[in-house]
Amino acid sequence: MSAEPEHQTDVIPEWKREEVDALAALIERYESVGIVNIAGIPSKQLQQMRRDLHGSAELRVSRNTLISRALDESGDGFDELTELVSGQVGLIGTNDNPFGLYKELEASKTPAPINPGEVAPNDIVIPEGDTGIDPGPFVGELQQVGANARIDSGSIQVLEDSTVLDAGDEVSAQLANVLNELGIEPKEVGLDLQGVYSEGVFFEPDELAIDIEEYRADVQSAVAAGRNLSVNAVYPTARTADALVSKASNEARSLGLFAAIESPDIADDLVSKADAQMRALAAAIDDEEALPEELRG
Amino acid sequence: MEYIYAALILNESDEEITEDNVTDVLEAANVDVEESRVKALIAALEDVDIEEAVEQAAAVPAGGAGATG
Amino acid sequence: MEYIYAALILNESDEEITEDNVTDVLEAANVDVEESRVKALIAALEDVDIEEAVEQAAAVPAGGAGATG
Amino acid sequence: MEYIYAALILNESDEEITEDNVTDVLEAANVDVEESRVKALIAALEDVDIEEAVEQAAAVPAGGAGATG
Amino acid sequence: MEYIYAALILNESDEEITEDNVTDVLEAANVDVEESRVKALIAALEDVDIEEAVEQAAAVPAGGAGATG
Amino acid sequence: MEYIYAALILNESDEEITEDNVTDVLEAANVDVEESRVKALIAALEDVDIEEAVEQAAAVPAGGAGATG
Amino acid sequence: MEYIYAALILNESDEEITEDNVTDVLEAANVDVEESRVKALIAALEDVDIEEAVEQAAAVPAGGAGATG
Repeated sequence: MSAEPEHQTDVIPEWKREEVDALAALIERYESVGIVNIAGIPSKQLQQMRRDLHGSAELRVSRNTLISRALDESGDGFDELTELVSGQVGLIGTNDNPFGLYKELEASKTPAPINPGEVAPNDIVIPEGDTGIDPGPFVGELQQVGANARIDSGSIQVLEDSTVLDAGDEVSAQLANVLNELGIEPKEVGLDLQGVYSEGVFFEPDELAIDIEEYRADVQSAVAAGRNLSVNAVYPTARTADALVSKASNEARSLGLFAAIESPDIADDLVSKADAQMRALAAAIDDEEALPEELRG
Repeated sequence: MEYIYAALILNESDEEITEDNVTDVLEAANVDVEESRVKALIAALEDVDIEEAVEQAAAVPAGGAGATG
Repeated sequence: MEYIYAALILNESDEEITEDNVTDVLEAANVDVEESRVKALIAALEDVDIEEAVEQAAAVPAGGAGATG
Repeated sequence: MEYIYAALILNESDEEITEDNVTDVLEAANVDVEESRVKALIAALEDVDIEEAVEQAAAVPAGGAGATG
Repeated sequence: MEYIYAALILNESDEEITEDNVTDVLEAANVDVEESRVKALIAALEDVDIEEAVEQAAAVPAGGAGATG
Repeated sequence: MEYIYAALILNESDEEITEDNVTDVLEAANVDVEESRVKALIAALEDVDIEEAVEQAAAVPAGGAGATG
Repeated sequence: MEYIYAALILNESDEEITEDNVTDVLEAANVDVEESRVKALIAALEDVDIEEAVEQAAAVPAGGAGATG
């Protein structure tokens, strides 16, 4: 592996050598290194994204050949990354863990309109509802792209969620126009992580997608499990002692009411209970004549 | 209401709920007993499962207990 | 519950809730009265506002009772 | 409630709920024990399945009185 | 629960909830007291407002009410 | 609660819940471990089916729950 | 769930929830730790408010651990 790059070092121009060194330094500097797809991001927006990453990750965009060369020169284990270098990509490095990097990049993505000839990244759906567009030829256009639309109450309505293009299919000029008219932006534009190499392990994007809600639910379950065990095993902790006191007190009250124990602490409850029972019995009596006036229906 | 309570006492002590028994309980409490109401009550209770009716009484929110006690 | 019911009958007929009165009502229902429970009852009810406690129960739809109440 | 708690402790430790035992527990907590209340407690608990009564507490739909109302 | 009940008896009788006091109450009920559990209880209760916790329980409808006593 | 969580980790990893194991887990988290609390935990869990205890909802809400419920 | 419990122990003992700390706790419990799961946990918990979950559990009587999951 080492002989060939050294040989090539002699023949490539100085600026390329410097760029490869800079890329290699980035690879060296960070615990996690990944390839991001930057296709479709306007250069101004890309600049902003790079600035937004500042402090958590470093993005360097370069020629693919130079990125590949830098990965090769950085030693074994980057093969999977090298394979991802195609199209418009950049090299990203971070000391955050790769799950955190993926999460951050996903969160920074923004919706964007889709152009004719582009491939749908996911199913494109025109949602049910009032389009707010006045009756006119547009209803026909909607119907032609496959939306269940009609004119109602003075505007064009979509009657149900309508999938107008499957993921992977090409967007027609007419569909692009309809989507644009409706303000639907089916694309997500942003730094799209293709893979990360972190401390000896390669991660693909679908491995990095974590469901925060699932973790939140797990934390809640774990906390509930702890509380339940603490209370049910009667192992009082600072967090559960009050619940145990409430439980003990409730048990005493239940016993007192159940056995009708004449205790001042529950005397009014017992009176309430007796009254409730009397009313319940009265409610079961059909004959009004048998009831005092205040209990008649 | 005292007539119904009288029936409940008799029920708890497993005494039959008769005119005489209800009247006795009420008179012991100095109630001026109306015979017709006792008769109506006895008749009405004939078709009632007292245990079941009483169990219908929902749990009482014992708001007062903690506060006043 | 018969001790409580007895107290409530007395309350309805505006009689004082004393040991003797409670005992009389219970005995009229053939209850084998335990003096200690009567004493404890009187003591327990000392600070209870019965009307208030009853209103509390009435406020809560108690099983079927709510319908007629 | 201390009398009831005393009964519950005895129940947990599988001791009989007698006047002497309840009194001992309460006195250990420096309670000025009233004999009639102890007697009333014993009498009230006579035929009661304490486990069952306590389980009723656990069965309560927790989450505040409002939930049932 | 006997350890908690013991603490609550002490609370009702306005005695301090200390290791010694809890141990005394439990031993009076013939409980084979484990020192570590008493210590853990005292530590856990340190910042607990017992009155508040008890009132909270009172706000919840008690299970026993529905059943016939 | 860290002591409880330590027991739960051991339970999940099918390790025995012993004083030593609980102490090891807690010390790995830099907890200043109190021997008596570990002992109390082991004692409390002795006859407890952890799976069951974990799944059974702690009956009483605490900490302002009554108000919000 | 052992990874979550490890994080909760660290949270209770005011230690930072880092890869190293979580790994240490799990290894102390003889868990065969998967590095990537630890990494995922750390990243996920950045967006989860543990104290909020704890307070929520205290307010709402917890359904079984499985029920919420």
